[in-house]
Amino acid sequence: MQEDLLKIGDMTFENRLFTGTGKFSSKALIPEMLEASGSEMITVALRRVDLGSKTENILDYIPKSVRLLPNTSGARNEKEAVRIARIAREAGCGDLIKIEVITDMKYLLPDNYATLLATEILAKEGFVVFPYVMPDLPLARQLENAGAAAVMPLGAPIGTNRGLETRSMIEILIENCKVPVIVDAGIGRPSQAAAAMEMGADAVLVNTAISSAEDPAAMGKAFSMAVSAGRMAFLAKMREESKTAVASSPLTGFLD
Amino acid sequence: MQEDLLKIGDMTFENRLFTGTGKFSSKALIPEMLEASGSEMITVALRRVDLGSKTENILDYIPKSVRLLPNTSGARNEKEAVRIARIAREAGCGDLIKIEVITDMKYLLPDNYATLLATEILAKEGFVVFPYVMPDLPLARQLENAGAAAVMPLGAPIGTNRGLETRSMIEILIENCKVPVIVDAGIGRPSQAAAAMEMGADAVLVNTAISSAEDPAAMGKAFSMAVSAGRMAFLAKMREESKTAVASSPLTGFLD
Amino acid sequence: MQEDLLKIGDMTFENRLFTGTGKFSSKALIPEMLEASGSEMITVALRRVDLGSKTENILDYIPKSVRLLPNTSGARNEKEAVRIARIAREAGCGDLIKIEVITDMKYLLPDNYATLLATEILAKEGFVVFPYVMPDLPLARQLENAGAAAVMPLGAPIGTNRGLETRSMIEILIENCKVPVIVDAGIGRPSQAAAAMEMGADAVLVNTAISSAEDPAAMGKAFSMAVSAGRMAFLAKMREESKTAVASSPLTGFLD
Amino acid sequence: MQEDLLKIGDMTFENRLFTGTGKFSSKALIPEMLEASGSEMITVALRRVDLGSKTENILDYIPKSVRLLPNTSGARNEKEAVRIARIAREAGCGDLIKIEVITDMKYLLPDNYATLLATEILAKEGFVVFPYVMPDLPLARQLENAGAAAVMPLGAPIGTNRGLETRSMIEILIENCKVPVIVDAGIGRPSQAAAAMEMGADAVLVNTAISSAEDPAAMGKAFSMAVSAGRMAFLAKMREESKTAVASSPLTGFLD
Amino acid sequence: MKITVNGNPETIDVCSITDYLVEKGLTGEGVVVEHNYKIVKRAEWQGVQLREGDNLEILSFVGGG
Amino acid sequence: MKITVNGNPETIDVCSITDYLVEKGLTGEGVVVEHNYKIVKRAEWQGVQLREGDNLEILSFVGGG
Amino acid sequence: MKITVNGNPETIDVCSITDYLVEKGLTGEGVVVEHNYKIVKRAEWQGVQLREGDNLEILSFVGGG
Amino acid sequence: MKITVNGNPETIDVCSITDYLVEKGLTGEGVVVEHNYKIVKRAEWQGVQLREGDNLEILSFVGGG
Repeated sequence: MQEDLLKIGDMTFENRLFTGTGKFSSKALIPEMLEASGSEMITVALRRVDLGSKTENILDYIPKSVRLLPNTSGARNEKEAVRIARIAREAGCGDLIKIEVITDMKYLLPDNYATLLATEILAKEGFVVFPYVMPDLPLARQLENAGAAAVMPLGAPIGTNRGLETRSMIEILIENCKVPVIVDAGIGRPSQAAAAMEMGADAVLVNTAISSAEDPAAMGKAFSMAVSAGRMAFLAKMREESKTAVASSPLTGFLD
Repeated sequence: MQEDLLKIGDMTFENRLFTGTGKFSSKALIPEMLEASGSEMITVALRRVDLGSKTENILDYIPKSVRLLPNTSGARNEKEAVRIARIAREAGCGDLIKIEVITDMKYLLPDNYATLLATEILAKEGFVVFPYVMPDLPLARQLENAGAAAVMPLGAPIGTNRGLETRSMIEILIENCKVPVIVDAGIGRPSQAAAAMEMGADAVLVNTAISSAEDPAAMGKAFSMAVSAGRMAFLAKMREESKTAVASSPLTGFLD
Repeated sequence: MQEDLLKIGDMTFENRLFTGTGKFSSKALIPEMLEASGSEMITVALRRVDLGSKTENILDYIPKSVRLLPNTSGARNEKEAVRIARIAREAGCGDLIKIEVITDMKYLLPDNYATLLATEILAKEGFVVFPYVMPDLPLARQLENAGAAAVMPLGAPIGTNRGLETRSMIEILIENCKVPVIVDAGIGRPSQAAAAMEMGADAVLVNTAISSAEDPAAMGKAFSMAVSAGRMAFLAKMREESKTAVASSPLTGFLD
Repeated sequence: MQEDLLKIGDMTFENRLFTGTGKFSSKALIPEMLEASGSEMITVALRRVDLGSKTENILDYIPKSVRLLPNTSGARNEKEAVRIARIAREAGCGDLIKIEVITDMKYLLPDNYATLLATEILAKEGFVVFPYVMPDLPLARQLENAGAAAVMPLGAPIGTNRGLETRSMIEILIENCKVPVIVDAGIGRPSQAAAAMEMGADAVLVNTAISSAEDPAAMGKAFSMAVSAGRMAFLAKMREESKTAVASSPLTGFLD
Repeated sequence: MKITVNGNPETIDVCSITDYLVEKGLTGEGVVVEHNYKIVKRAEWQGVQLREGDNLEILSFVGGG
Repeated sequence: MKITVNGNPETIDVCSITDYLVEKGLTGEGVVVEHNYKIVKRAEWQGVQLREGDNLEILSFVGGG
Repeated sequence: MKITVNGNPETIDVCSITDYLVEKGLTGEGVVVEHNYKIVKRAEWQGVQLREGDNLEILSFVGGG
Repeated sequence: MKITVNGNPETIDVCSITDYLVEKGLTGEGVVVEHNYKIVKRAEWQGVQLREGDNLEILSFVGGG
């Protein structure tokens, strides 16, 4: 099979599993997980330094070969998202930004419209914008027009491990979007990640399910293999479901 | 992670994907698929030689390192199944036998009771018996008492690619069976195979979905990776689903 | 719409919801539930009289107009089932018997083969036999040949309220059985009962979900309406699902 | 059970099934359907009169007792929606308006943001606004603040009969919205309508599944009963699902 | 004399099944009797005298699904 | 004189909106009229005389979901 | 002489099972023979002479799931 | 003199941003500084002297999804 690379903006990725740095019991588990999974891009958040305690720098745990995708978590509107994005860029980790504007604190659902407004501003400023949104085709088209580099629809609320609850709306995005569709949030099991790839998703972002597993490195590898498996099956063209059975052995009686 | 071997009877397997030889467009694709998937056991059927045409011997396409699992396809009752099993053993390919007794020609559903009767007879004769059955806990227990080496419940009718339609009944088997549970039939996508392994299945048998894919070798590899991924996730202990969201980034506002 | 009667043996039913007498917090709720639901047949069990305490007779709570369907609960094999059936008939409540042979005490799953054996014996003795079984087409055909008046496949384990977990196997029964198919056990919500009827089931038996509701009479009525709704929809021929949208308003622009 | 009325704005409804006038093979079927279903509100669209042909007036087929809910179908942005709403009101059928702004012509998905803008304008003008939207909690809250009288999330794309594909997002709306949640679009079977009501939806709007059935009156009645059944079950408090079985008959052996 | 009823020993005076059931107030609809492991039809209750060592099973309907 | 009705040119004699609608048989319930892009209330139809080049939109309800 | 092979009549000269299989080119791995409804082990093929009216079943493995 | 750092009042001696960060051990990669609500590029830290009443925001990356 010839090479199958994912292109986003001017970047290319061999591994279609993106990961996150949230909720690891120890930062030391992050490089192990990255090593085991082969993930080429990982998210980070930005916060005030705690001047009281000597906190280690998370960047020390992420190999230079792995791209950083800072998010705008904590933003409650487009203005805050834009401000965080600019600060993140100033931190010298490149132009990538995952826009995350959350107003609902129980289900942590993104505000699609504020996300669109932030995308318009930041794309104009040269950011490579990854908007995290509710799966919504009309909005996704507006995001494309606003210059988003990809669309990141949620499969289920963050951290719920409930998988592709929004499956049918994501299928519509995959069918109609010109930019890559990356399923983000809610994916709790490798089988769900594989299913997303079989549907034709371009990539999957998994944080909680990996970082909060008993063995994050093993789980990271499991997700990575599942994502490759799903992608491979998508490319190898699976057969449709059939209502009635189709024999795999000769249908004749033994001695007929 | 230390070694994770599947034991069935006195055999051990590293690869938990079993495959089948049915429905390949060309026999030459079989060794490629076995190479790509790493599958360690493959099913074959038994039929009268066609004296008219010079048909190639399927065994020539299966490396010696791969175990043969002859099935009793074509059997319509326990007597025929027993007869086929004895002939298969005589063919010199060992004591393994997959019992398949089918009376329903539309959905190709197995006759559980005839399968139980054949299992009793053949286990006594020293066969390593793999009964293919409808998922049914009371029957599975009788199969265990009859000496079955494993239980092979169907996920959906043969060749339908509909996946784990019998999921809840298979979960009950996995929870209660002492012998390995191998999900057989109906699995059409790697994500479904991964889901079966995440549930705790010991192995998965896939034939149609691989042999009838446009690229059987690639699909075989995809299933193999998905099976490993599902197994790995099962061992790495996934978290439960949660009703509400759980933040992966700090929940505080950006500058709080 | 002309009359739509369910025929079982030589009985006819207008109401396709069958109910059970188990687990009511007070027997006095039974007649209310029967009144509200209009159910025309209800199950009862048989046990030793407790000579110590003065227990009321459950039959006093069931109007004569409602048919009694005694079950063989407590039977662990075909012999006990046959014995219970004979005693039940002697009680003077007719020839109906629901065969229930359970060996698995955790999921209370029926033993299909013992149920078949009991069906053969009792049908010969003139009983109108309702076998409660795992959904299994080959077995269902043997039950028909043995003289069963109907087949009662479970939707999910008794009392779980999980609904049609065995949906695909039940659809196969409905498509292929000559006798009525009555979905029994596991149905927890009216929507699930309606779905069973939309699939073409002939009737539904609901006990736990009604008797353990806060308001059994209201819940009985809810199930009865849902069953009628599902049946009516089945008869009124629903349209298939469609992959893409189909406008319900004119597709032209407002002033085109 | 005491009366259970649905209040929307200053209106009250006994029947929680709303219907539509689209796609009937003959207008004469509309009054029959309304009679059979008891639906108290029905949607209509607005278009240019065809001066060529003498088309009958759809209002002649809708009893005065049934409320008219004009929609803004054909609107491609908020301006057109507002214009259509004003014209509809001028037609003398009251202040109700279902806002429908569709830009995607394949899946007919609503543009949430344009719908919000139209809602703000029309609510200020005294309309009773029913916005048809993608299920999206942050947006629904903005709609409430803008003065929407209800929220109408889609269950699946219009006319697909695929049911509650957006189930989990709708559950979140039901849990968090102050105004009534009316599930609109995609519902193809009574069981799906019942399921929506069991979840706690306040009402359901069904057009295609009823108007395109072979017998619209019967199907209308089926949906109406299913909606009542689901609502009744919601009020009668159903029990949760349980992982293991719970006996409905005494668990003791027959003679223990 | 001693007999066994529903698995428990009991001491009673000589009597018929009917007498015994009447005393226990168990003559209602749906009561079934096995006498020494044989079902006794209701019509025959009166005619059957209980004897030393007899075994009686008295059953009736209860709630069940 | 020439006017435009629902996007199409038409030639009519001078008359009021009411006259025009009556002639077309469009006086029923639910008919709405925009005259030169402004809604004209039913009560005012009689008073509005159509002139050369006027634009009329005549709308009514149809089936929709 | 006449024998039946896989259900079809055939006329052959007297010979052993081995001779017959060699002629048909069926000596490969996985071939099984039933002679008059009894399995004949490969080792014994040489010793079995076919006779008038005999029944042979010659089987081998094919693709199956 | 008094300044505000990350929302909290602090008393320090006159110094540059660099001096302040060095003292706090915050010169590592990924640290960003807003001085009086304007981002100050790393290259310019040295040149900015802190004054009475200044507001500093010092931020860095943390784990997030």
